[in-house]
Amino acid sequence: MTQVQTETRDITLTQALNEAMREEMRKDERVFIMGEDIQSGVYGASGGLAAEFGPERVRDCPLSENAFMGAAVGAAAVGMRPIVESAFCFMWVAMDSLVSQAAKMRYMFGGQVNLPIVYRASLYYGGSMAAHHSDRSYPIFMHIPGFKVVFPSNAYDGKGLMKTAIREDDPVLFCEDRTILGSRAFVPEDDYAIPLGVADIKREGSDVTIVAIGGMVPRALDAAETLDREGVSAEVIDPRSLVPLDKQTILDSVAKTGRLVTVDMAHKTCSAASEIAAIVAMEGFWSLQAPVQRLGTVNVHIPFSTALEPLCYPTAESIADAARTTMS
Amino acid sequence: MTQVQTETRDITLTQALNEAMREEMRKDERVFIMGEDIQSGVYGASGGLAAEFGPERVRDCPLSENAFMGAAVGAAAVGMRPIVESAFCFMWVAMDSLVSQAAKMRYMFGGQVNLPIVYRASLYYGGSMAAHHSDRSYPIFMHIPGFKVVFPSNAYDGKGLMKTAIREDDPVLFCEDRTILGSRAFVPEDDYAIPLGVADIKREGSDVTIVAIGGMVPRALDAAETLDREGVSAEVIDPRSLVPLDKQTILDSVAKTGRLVTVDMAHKTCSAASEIAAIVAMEGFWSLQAPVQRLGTVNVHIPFSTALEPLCYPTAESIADAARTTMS
Amino acid sequence: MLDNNDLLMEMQRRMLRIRRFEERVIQLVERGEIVGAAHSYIGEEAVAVGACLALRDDDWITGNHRSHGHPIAKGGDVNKAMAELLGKSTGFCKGKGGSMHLADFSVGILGESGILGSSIPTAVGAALGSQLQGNDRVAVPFFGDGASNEGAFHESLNLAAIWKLPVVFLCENNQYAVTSSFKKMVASENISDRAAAYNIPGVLVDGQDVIAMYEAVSEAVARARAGEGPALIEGRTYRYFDHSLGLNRIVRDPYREDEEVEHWKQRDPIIIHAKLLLSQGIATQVELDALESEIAAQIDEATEFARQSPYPEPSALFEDMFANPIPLE
Amino acid sequence: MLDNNDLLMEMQRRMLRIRRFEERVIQLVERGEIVGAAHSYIGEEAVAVGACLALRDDDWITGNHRSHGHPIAKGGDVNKAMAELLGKSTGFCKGKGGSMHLADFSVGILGESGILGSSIPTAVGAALGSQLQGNDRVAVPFFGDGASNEGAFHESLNLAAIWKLPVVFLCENNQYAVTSSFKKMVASENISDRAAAYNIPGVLVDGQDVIAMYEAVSEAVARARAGEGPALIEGRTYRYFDHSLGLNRIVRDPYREDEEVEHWKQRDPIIIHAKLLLSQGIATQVELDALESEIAAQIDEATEFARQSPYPEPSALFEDMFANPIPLE
Ligand SMILES: Cc1ncc(C[n+]2csc(CCOP(=O)(O)OP(=O)(O)O)c2C)c(N)n1
Ligand SMILES: Cc1ncc(C[n+]2csc(CCOP(=O)(O)OP(=O)(O)O)c2C)c(N)n1
Ligand SMILES: [Mg+2]
Ligand SMILES: [Mg+2]
Repeated sequence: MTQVQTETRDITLTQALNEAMREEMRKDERVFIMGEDIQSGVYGASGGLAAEFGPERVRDCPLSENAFMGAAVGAAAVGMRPIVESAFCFMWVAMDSLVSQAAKMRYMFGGQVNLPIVYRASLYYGGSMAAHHSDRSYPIFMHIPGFKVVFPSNAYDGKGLMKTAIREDDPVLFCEDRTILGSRAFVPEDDYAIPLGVADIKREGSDVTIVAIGGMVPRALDAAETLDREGVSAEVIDPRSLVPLDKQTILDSVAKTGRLVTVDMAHKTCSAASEIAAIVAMEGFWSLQAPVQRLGTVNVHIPFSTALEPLCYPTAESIADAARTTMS
Repeated sequence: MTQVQTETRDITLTQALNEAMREEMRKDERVFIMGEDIQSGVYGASGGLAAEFGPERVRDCPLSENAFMGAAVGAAAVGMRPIVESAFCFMWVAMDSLVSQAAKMRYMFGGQVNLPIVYRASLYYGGSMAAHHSDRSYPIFMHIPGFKVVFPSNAYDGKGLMKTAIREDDPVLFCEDRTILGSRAFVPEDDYAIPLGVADIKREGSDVTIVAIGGMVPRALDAAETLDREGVSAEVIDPRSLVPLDKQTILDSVAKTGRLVTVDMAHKTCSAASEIAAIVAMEGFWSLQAPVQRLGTVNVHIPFSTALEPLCYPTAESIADAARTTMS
Repeated sequence: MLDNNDLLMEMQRRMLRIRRFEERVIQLVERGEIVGAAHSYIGEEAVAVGACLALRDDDWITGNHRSHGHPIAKGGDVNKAMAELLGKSTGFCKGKGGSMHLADFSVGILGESGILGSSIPTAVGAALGSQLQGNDRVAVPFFGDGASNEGAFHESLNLAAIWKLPVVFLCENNQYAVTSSFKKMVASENISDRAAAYNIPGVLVDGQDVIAMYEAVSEAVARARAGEGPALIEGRTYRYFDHSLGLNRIVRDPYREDEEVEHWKQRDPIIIHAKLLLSQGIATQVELDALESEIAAQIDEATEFARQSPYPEPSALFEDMFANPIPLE
Repeated sequence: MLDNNDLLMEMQRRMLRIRRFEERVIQLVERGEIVGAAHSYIGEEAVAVGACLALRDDDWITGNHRSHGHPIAKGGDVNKAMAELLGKSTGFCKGKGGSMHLADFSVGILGESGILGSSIPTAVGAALGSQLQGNDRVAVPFFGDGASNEGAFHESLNLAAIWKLPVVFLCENNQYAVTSSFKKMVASENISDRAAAYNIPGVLVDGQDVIAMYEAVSEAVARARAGEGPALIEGRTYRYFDHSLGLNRIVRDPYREDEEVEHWKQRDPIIIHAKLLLSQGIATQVELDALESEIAAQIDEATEFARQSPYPEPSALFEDMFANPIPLE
């Protein structure tokens, strides 16, 4: 990924996701998008697709998330490949369609049906959106069997992972983190897909392993810079998909460094960071030379005030501190 | 708790919960129950209450969980103390009222309102109820800030914890595990309340700490018996409430034993067992002499066939095995 | 009135097949050969049969927890149905689904949901598929009076209505949700009245009259195929047994009068239709008796098939979660 | 026609207070003093004011994301409202709620929900509280045309109807949900038509006519207090600005015609009511000008109050989660 800096064609994560959807929709007419106000592209990544593919394949839906997220299941069951645009905060009203149908159907019917659905879930945290609009609940979809959970941290991964998600024959929960949607990276014009379950080492290091997710990755990389200046060599791992999770890359890194910091923007308790900490405590125990450090969002709902919200999330500084703790 | 064996008045967990609700409803007329078919007491613990308190305070609700679980929030906000009877599998359709309202309201409104609500959530796993009716999703409610999560493992704790839950001025998710609802224990007739956040050591031991939840507690105690015959002394800890969680009792035990097995009937990933493993890997690391063992339900949905379902959950045998692993 | 004799006989055949199947299920539950929850469809046969015979094989249906009748009415394999109820590997779902999750995608049965209202959006999505694929396959979700109080009902009817999707919403109003009368729980007098909120036809039908069901659904299906959008049909019917088999053991207070139960048993759909077949000279008693033995043999065979079939192997536990499998623990 | 002059003047006062408050909010958003999402209520003032003036102080309301107008109409403190929008500790919610979560329980405002439909069941529950407590306090949930497509709408209306709860469901049909016209998204012609599905009165009201709103809501409130159950009122109105302030920057395609916007601005509720006050001789131009300056002063004071107020202390982060606190990390 170091070429990102050097290459020319830098586009944003939003543009990369848009490009991936556009290319896949051109290739496969079974692919269509459902969501709210997506024809006008209010929320970004679907922008302009209606102009090319029309209102049938880029469908504005009424505010009936449980029905249209459930309709995606039925459409997939009869051979379509729906993409659903939404956000974690709007999925509570649709949990039954997501859990009872999308996640359970294939298994409970003995594998009679494939459900190629991409549920695109935005995370609006960090923008003074307050408690109702700042949900980051992907650990819930890790806990519930049946979803593949994908979380890109940059535009390059975004395009490749979105293509894989659209081609996948299983329900995929695709996380879109608004804190990095505008960040740019080199994205080739050509067609490439990034497999699920393959973590990416964003930065190599030998003293401490930092596993960071989505928008936490750039913060972890900043922390690694700071640590570097202090003579601490941090390895930064981006799982890229949480289901399936590339345990081995994490365990190999910890075997090398002996130290682990897990960073998550979800609430700490029962988070992805907790899960990764648990896995290493089980399977990487003998490599560990210091207590695991788990960072996550504090266990309160997201307050509106700019005086409070920034205190909720891990920062480059708190990540660096956690790494220092593992070193002492 | 050893007196349980010796004493006379043994009643089931279902009867104990019924008794606690009855006594609290007699004492406080703001307490009322909402649920489906509770007047006929189809699902147990509310049985007979309608006869004493009438259909206004023991209200049969239509199959509109999102509305009545949300109505509980509004009723609590204006001074009532609702108890809602339901099950985890039926809460997906009501997640928005549970998360967006019950869990978030107090904080997002700056503490203007108290929400004394008990959401009673049955777990029907283990009875060939298949994928839709076997949910055990309490870790989700640990992840979402705003609920106190209570999980009794026997009739004695059940009565005392239910009384605390009803008197609590915050939303409580009260787990009712059908695999143990019929189990009997000594339950005093007198009024007693068990505080939240106080774990109970169900069996003392010195070699390995087994933290088990709800219906896993009797299995852990059976495992401890087996281990005892093998000369392994297991300490069995029942957290009784998962939010708040009595970390200290667990950490103290691990400080003594140096070994940890966490047992959960929820799916393994991002489970309560994962969280407890992570906490010990962070805060009890230096006490650990062996890798943590995390047991939970396998990451598939619950199959109907009796040939498959029993393979899903931790058993006394698998718990004993995990303990043996920590010893070797 | 309908003058297709084969069809009229087929109605009787499928209703009888459901009835005898369900009677066998009761025995197997009492014997402990069927475990878990089983919800009897006895008394409601005309609703599923009338509706499904108005459909093509390539049309779609979804069902609910009380759904042994729907797959049989749609032409699902009785052997596989019985095997599924016994948790055998030869069942529709390889024993993973059981009574509340029968599904046979090969004959358009997109599956049953134990969670109320949950499979209504699924059917709407199948109909959306028809619209996007440019075919005229219709989707029929079956659900109860109780389920019509779920939010999914409202959202689905509105969605199907604004998109003019080929859906025939079929509410089986057996007048109770467990112990709760729909008269207490549903604000409108009839559930079909709710169609007004979506500008679609709402039809109340005698659910004990298989021909009436067939005709009402046929009309709605014709509209749907013609691209004129969805309809809501309420089949007013009755279940003879308790909500789920064995539940009477724990339901303390009676929630319906014996007279009421008796009254409805007098309107048994199978007897009504048999009388019609005889009176119209469409079938002789001899032919009806032959039908009885034909069905009896089928049910015996299904039971044998199910009993002889193997249980799933332990290795099946981790199969079928994903089309593209991942490591599972 | 209504002949209570004080009330007619109070209508103007509250509508004007909302209008000027919202105009100030626009300035503060442009200046970056208000961050996050802010949804302007300008154009819809008559709905909230007509409805809230038909209520007692001890009645309940709940709101949605577009809810600066509701608390002001209900008599909430403008200073605290503005302070909340600026994230200050003196706000209604100590700065924790912000624009989409204003709430003032002291005057019956049970709070606003950014999640559509989410606060409708809350209002139903407050009304259930009235019924259980034996008082006659009414609850009014405000929600939009778009939110009426959420399942919570259906479940709540049915629940309130079968239990005869004192709820007046108030749908503010400003005809769009973000960029989506209700004509495309709602299957019925009017949202008030949906009342038929619940056997309750459904009334379509000119939402630009504050007196019409007042009278329609008063009638529904009277029924509710008398124990005759809920009603659904649709206030047909219009928002002058984009869905949320600043959204026009990203909404690419125009979703409504300038003519339409102009047409509705011609029916401005404040101008209509001012004309009436003058023509009926209820107020002179001088008095209306005095009202203007009274309001202007209030808004200036509120802005000053908000600006001068301190931000919450970091220690506030972990406060207010629970009535009975537990250790939080
Ligand atoms: C969302 C949800 N809530 C509650 C239940 C429990 N439950 C199972 S069947 C049933 C009654 C359903 O009544 P109805 O829809 O009329 O169907 P019927 O059983 O009468 O055929 C209930 C309450 C459930 N399965 N799903
Ligand atoms: C459940 C849910 N889905 C989507 C959204 C995003 N959203 C916020 S406001 C809005 C439009 C609401 O339209 P309407 O109910 O008519 O209210 P209006 O904005 O017109 O006042 C949408 C889609 C949300 N807040 N909640
Ligand atoms: Mg019914
Ligand atoms: Mg609107």
